[in-house]
Amino acid sequence: MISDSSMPYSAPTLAPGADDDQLLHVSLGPQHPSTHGVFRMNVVLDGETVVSLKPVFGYLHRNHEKIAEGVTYLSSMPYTDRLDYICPLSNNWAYAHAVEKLAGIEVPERAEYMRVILAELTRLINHTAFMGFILGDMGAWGSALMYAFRERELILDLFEDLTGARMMANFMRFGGCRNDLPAGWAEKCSVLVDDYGPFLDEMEKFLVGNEILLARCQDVGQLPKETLINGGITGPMLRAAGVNYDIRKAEPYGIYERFSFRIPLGDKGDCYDRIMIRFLEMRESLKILRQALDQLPEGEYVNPKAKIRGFKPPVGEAYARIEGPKGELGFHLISDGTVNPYRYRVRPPSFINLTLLEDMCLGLDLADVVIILGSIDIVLGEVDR
Amino acid sequence: MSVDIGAALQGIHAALPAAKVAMRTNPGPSNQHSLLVGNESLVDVLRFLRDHLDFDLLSNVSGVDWPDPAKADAVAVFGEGEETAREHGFLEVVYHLYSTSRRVGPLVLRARSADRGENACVPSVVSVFRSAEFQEREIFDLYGVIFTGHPDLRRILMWDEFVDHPMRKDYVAPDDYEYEPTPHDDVLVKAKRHYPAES
Amino acid sequence: MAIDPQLAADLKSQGVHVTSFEQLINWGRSSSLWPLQFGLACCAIEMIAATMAKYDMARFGAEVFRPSPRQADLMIVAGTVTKKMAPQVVRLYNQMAEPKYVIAMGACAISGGPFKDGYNVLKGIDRFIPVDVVIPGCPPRPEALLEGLMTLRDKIAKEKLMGKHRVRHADPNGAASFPVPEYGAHDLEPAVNRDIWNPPAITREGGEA
Amino acid sequence: MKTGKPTRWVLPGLGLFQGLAVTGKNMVQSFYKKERMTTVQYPEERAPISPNFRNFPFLVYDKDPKAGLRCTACSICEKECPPQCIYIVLDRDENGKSLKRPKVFDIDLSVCMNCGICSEVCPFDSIYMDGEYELSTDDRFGGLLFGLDRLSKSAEYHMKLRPEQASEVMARRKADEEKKAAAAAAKLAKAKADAEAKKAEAEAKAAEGKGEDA
Repeated sequence: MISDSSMPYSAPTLAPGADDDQLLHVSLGPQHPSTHGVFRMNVVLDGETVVSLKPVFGYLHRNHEKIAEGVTYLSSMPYTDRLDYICPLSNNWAYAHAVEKLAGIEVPERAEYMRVILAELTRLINHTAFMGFILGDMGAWGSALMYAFRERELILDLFEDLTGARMMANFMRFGGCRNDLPAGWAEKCSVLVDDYGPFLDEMEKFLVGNEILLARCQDVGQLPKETLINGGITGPMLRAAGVNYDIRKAEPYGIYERFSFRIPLGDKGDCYDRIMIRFLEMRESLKILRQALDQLPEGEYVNPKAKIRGFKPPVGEAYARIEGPKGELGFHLISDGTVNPYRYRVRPPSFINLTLLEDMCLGLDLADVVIILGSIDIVLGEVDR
Repeated sequence: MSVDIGAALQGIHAALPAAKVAMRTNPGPSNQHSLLVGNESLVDVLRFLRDHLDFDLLSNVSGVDWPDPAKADAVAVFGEGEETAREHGFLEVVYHLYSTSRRVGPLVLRARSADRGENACVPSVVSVFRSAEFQEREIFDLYGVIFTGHPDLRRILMWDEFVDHPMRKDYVAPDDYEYEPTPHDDVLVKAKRHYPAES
Repeated sequence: MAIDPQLAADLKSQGVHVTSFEQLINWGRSSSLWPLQFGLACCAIEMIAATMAKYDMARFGAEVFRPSPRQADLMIVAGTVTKKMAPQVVRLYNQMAEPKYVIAMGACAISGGPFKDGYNVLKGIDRFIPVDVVIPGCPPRPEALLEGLMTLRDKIAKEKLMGKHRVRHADPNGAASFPVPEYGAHDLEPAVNRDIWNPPAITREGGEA
Repeated sequence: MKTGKPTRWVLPGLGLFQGLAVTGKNMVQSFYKKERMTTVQYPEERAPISPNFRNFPFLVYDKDPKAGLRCTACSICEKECPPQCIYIVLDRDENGKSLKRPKVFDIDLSVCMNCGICSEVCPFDSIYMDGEYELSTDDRFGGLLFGLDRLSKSAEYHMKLRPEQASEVMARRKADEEKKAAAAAAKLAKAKADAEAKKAEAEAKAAEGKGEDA
């Protein structure tokens, strides 16, 4: 079912002479409870077994790139919030990082710390919500998601206090952040970080030994490492298969080289590993948060030389990426020296992680498709942009 | 870590003497220079980079529309000993490669189509990198670059009946302007077009 | 015939409840609105948050999100409706059983919102299906969704089921389904449903007419 | 680090039991423990919302809703607004001279994306983000196009909404005004006074000017 020769590509076709009448064509989505939004798959089934699976995109294609090419650099910032709408602050950072690279803007130390704190809190939100959603995909719609969203609300309260919005933060600026931490924010965050460990313990107890989870996730959706790298898969998906590649370590951006943390790696790369990797990543995120909160320096929260209005980066191009919660989130910007970007491209991890969806699902049952899709952790705002 | 693009270029020249590869410098402060690769040798160059220089992760594929070739040359400035600038506009595909084992990147490659019309062709690299599959389909959909050799070149984001390539700079959106109480700039232009008699 | 409200209040204080069939039916309808489980974009996350422990939409009788349109009374259009998605949204609406209500949640569903200049974004779902309540915000807070739900409940409570001004679903000639747009070469065909989309003209000096 | 455990199969039923124990703990504790009892009985009770919460913009006026409007119709917010939901017309007198106040100031709430960029770029401390969110309506056209009448809110409202920000702004404005008044007074005195007084005033004014720069 899965060829171990990773490189050559062959479009999966039905075996010649296969009796087409015996096959069932199912269109899964775009309105379907388990497709995480308006994703659609055209699945061909032989009994229960998947023989072909073609994803259909574009039901949430909101023309983000085209709109961004018509507005100023700053005006694109609130739009990046709406890419991966579960973790807006990572998107903010990725975009600010790309523009800073494009224009050569320095970021003050305090702003870097604030960014790390916010990005790691975002990772917590994303992975916690993922736990709820993957259980929902297995039919346990309710309790897991309730616990996940209960903790998510606590982090969102912090975000609201700092950025003014629960989700759509629009917080990062080129050369720093929009405003400083309000009084007492760091202490509140510190309390949350302390309380999050016990919550993770509880969540792990709740999920890890669960027979349904074990039965449905183990040995589902593995692919060889080389295939995954060749398919552009990044993030927890790749690390679950045992590839030690995390941009925070491989190409440290911001100030990540100052923190001590480890990169959790899986061994098999099945859906179970992907869930466990996210648990371990949350624990590492808590470590980073603890260190960042302890070391948080005083100082400027934004580069005073950075301009808000009339910002024009020099002619050139830049590609910058960060380790988003879902994988490598990159921005490719081309400037022609005017106030609008000439080309604005998002490298969406959710979209590219779907490249190998068909390979993972072939030969498995339809019910496994839902788990595999859930374990990829897509957000449609980012898939279709 | 940033990539040593000179060494990569030398390696390509040594291994593939026939390949047309030229260095283009980036005038901006990002220090990301690129290699302009001829279409006929693009797949070979990428395969060489993957197999011999360990650039195993094709992270990003961007399409760019350049109706004005002078602008393209301003962003990717000529290296030494390259032929003259183009006369017509063209479509460009930019590849960003990384190495997961050596942890370097990005290595930026560019490929350009002959024009923006019928010959807007660039060879597909799906046979070397699977990750290009959906991204090339997206560029075909939004820019109209025809990737020769792509196994499944269909529209991906827009519906199949759609005929335009909306990310091109000269794309005109359909006139679905109506009730926009706060018009200015482009919307105002659209408003005037929509209500010609009244304005 | 409606009961004199003063009389009804007096009777109620005596422990006698009087009502009309209309009020009874509307009360029943407004108290168990089952939404269609259907999220489009960012607002869907806030919609999920509204059903979760902190905001608990179940207190309004609306926690039973139905995956099938046949079992749902309320469609919460939560997120950007793209032109590619619009035919599916209209089809889902047509498949819902009467009486059915639509809440447009968030800027995108109301008018296209921040994405209104996009080539693939429908500038408001009310171009194809009638919308009962709009909730502005990008995204609206979960409280705002609950408030929108209460607005809808008030609206349902005032519905006339008989007579000249009866609501659409009580009128045998009222439309129960609306034409599904087709994918065209440049845009949806038709781009709007003229029967339900009639925006007022705005007078602007220097702007449009 | 490997995720591999010695075995991935546990005693049948144990995982189920553990999960149920967590659920049961949550259920029991939800009767007496504050952090497990998260439901907010909206609308009777409301969760505290941060004073920094932003939803839609409003315009601040001092004292008089018409004359006291801080907005000068400079159109900076109109240009910077990402989804372009602001529409401003400058008010002019009959000679066509600018009155530095808006005649029309409309915000289309059905488009606004709550980004707060308008309040960020405003140089006149005029536009701020409101915390009001209960705005659902069944009138999509009239109910969501906010004009001056619904956008203008008093400085006291701003003070109540965001005490920290508003008091900072008020202090700054007061200082500016005092400086302006001082400068105007100095100018007046300067015009009136004779040569010696002029000299003295000039020194005082230089000092003022210095203060203004700082």
